Amino acid sequence: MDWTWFHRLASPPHVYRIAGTLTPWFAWPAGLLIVAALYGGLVLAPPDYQQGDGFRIIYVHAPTAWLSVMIYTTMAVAAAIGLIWRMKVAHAAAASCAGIGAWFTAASLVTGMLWGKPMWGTYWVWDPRLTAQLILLFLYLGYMGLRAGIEDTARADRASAVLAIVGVVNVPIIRFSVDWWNSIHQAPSVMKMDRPSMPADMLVPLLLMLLGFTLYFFAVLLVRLRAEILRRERSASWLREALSA
Amino acid sequence: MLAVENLHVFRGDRHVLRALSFELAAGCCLRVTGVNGAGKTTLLRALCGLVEAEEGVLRWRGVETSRSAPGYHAELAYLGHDAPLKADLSGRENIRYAVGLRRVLDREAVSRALERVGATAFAERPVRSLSAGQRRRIAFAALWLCGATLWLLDEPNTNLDTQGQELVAGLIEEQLRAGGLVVAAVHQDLHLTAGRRMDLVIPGGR
Amino acid sequence: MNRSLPPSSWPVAGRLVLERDLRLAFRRPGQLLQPLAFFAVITLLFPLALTPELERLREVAPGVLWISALLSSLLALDFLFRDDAQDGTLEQFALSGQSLTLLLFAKTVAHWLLTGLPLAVMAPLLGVALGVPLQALPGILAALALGTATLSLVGAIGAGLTLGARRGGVLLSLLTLPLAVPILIFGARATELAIKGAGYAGPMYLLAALAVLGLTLAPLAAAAAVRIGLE
Amino acid sequence: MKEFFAMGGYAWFVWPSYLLTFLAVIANIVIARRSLAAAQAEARRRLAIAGEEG
Repeated sequence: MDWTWFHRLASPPHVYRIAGTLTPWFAWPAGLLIVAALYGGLVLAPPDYQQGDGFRIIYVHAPTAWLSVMIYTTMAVAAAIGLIWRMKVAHAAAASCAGIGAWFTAASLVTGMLWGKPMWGTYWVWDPRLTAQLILLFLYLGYMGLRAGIEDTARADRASAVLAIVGVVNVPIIRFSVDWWNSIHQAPSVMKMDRPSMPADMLVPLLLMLLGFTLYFFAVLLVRLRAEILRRERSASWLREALSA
Repeated sequence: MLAVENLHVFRGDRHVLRALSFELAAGCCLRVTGVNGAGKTTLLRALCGLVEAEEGVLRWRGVETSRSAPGYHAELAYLGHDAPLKADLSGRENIRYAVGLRRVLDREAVSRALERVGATAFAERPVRSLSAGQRRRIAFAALWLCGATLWLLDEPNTNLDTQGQELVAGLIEEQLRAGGLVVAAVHQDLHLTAGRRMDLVIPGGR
Repeated sequence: MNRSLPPSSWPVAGRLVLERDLRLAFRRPGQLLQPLAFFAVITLLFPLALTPELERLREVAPGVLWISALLSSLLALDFLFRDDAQDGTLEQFALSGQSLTLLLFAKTVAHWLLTGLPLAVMAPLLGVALGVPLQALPGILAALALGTATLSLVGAIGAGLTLGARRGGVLLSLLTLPLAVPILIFGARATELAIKGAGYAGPMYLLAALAVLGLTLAPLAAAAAVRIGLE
Repeated sequence: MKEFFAMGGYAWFVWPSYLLTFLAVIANIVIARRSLAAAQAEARRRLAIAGEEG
């Protein structure tokens, strides 16, 4: 097994260059997919027999909800790699994820509330999924709070990595306990819409949007990753070369 | 016995230790000198794994070991600027709990250690009521008792009167005679009369 | 020279750390009462804020007891490692050659015996002030004892992580409370059922499951956190 | 065209959702680019300092 690709992946200058070249390859497809999904979702897809055009919020709510969990998992995996193999690039990736994840968790909460209002008459509904998203937002804020609280970057990387790993273990447990809590109190549920039962012309735009947002996330991640790599890089010679390129 | 190669340590953005290497044989004392902030304390903490190093290999007994390997830790003792003692416990209790983690102790052994450093008189009072010099003696009693092969001492003579400094010199000589190693970050001389010595100067703090 | 003394085994080391922390705590009994006083004050605020009618208080009693207990336990968690870090003894633990996970686990057990358990014992008495029937007392005690144990284990990770951070106290709560949500949900439900006189085995099993998870994983994370915090 | 924007009466919920979501999308692009620019500027400053001492 030839591990050189793995070690090359570890070298910051190499990753800095690759991230630069890859960004447009993620950004443009993401843009196209999102525009196509917007058109499909807002124009082509028929209104829902129950929720009418209100259901179209799913085309922004589902992707943001998906991103919030996917980004946290990505952050935890990057953190674990950083801790186990002592790879600064992995810590840089984890640091880049947090901000994006928090933004989209907030977005998914807001879109969830805006969806809940017409359906249940109140903005905040203790729906299990929304509640779990709210707790996930606190996990992000805790992660960012810990990072901000420690000056030394190397130490902040390692401490927040431990927190991210502990957090990702707890995400399913929190989700289970909130669902359990919901089942014993029969709280109203906004998100009755389970995907399989959606007809194709409703479902396709949703899948396009999910893929579009995922690619978009990686495009933004790569840009922030380059910034975090620069902040952690110490060898002057490499910096001069990277900045001149 | 203890070899360090190409050690690089950063504190925040400061490149504190640059490509530091040395070899220390059994029975030898390494005196580490340098201006304040040069990185003497950082070196000691890096040697015992309390501080992460960017790069660098450590060989203990000729074998490359991780700086935080339990086996290696069991053979070393680190004494920092201030004596690591609980203020609400007495000197005896502090020793019993600290060294008890490493060695099976009985009351007799602890008394011997206190006797060795001349701390028997104030051993039963809570450490809170002791002077800095007295606390240092209690810390040295624990150090002497745990019988570590490698001593990492950060300015061992702080807060000690001349009599205390003679005690420290005696303890270090005893450790060297027994084939142990000592790495001491020092400002003034250690007044050692016996045992081989080596010097390491860390370039000035930037 | 003292290399002749036999090396200490891990059970002995764990017992010593536990004994040391208990002895230290009883040297300052005042500090032991703080979390209990805090617990009492918070719990007794609710009737003033809500209603003197025991009937309605019984309705919110589980939530009040559990949230107050969690906050009181968190209050004491902040000092779990901070004192030892400041006087340098925590470093000596990390350098002792014994497994840091074990030593910190012993400290966490000491913390639970000194704060979690007393809170659990005191909760039923405060419960009576919230109109909780007597026959619910054992249920409340059991649930809280188990819940505070898990919280101490999870909280130890936060205590370690915030060791080197500015404003550690506030940060500790922000880090630990989201992770304590499952404990709160199952615990409050067990207490609610106990108050209603119904069987509360279900949530208790779930609480026990959390405790087992906490027992196995949390000490490892706490040791890693402390090692990073000590730098 | 008008009934398209009416969104079957849910206009006040659908359009704000889309607006806020794409606010987040745009915001993250801006933040990322600005973060990279700042890191590059700071790296140049560090280089300048290192240059003098090197």
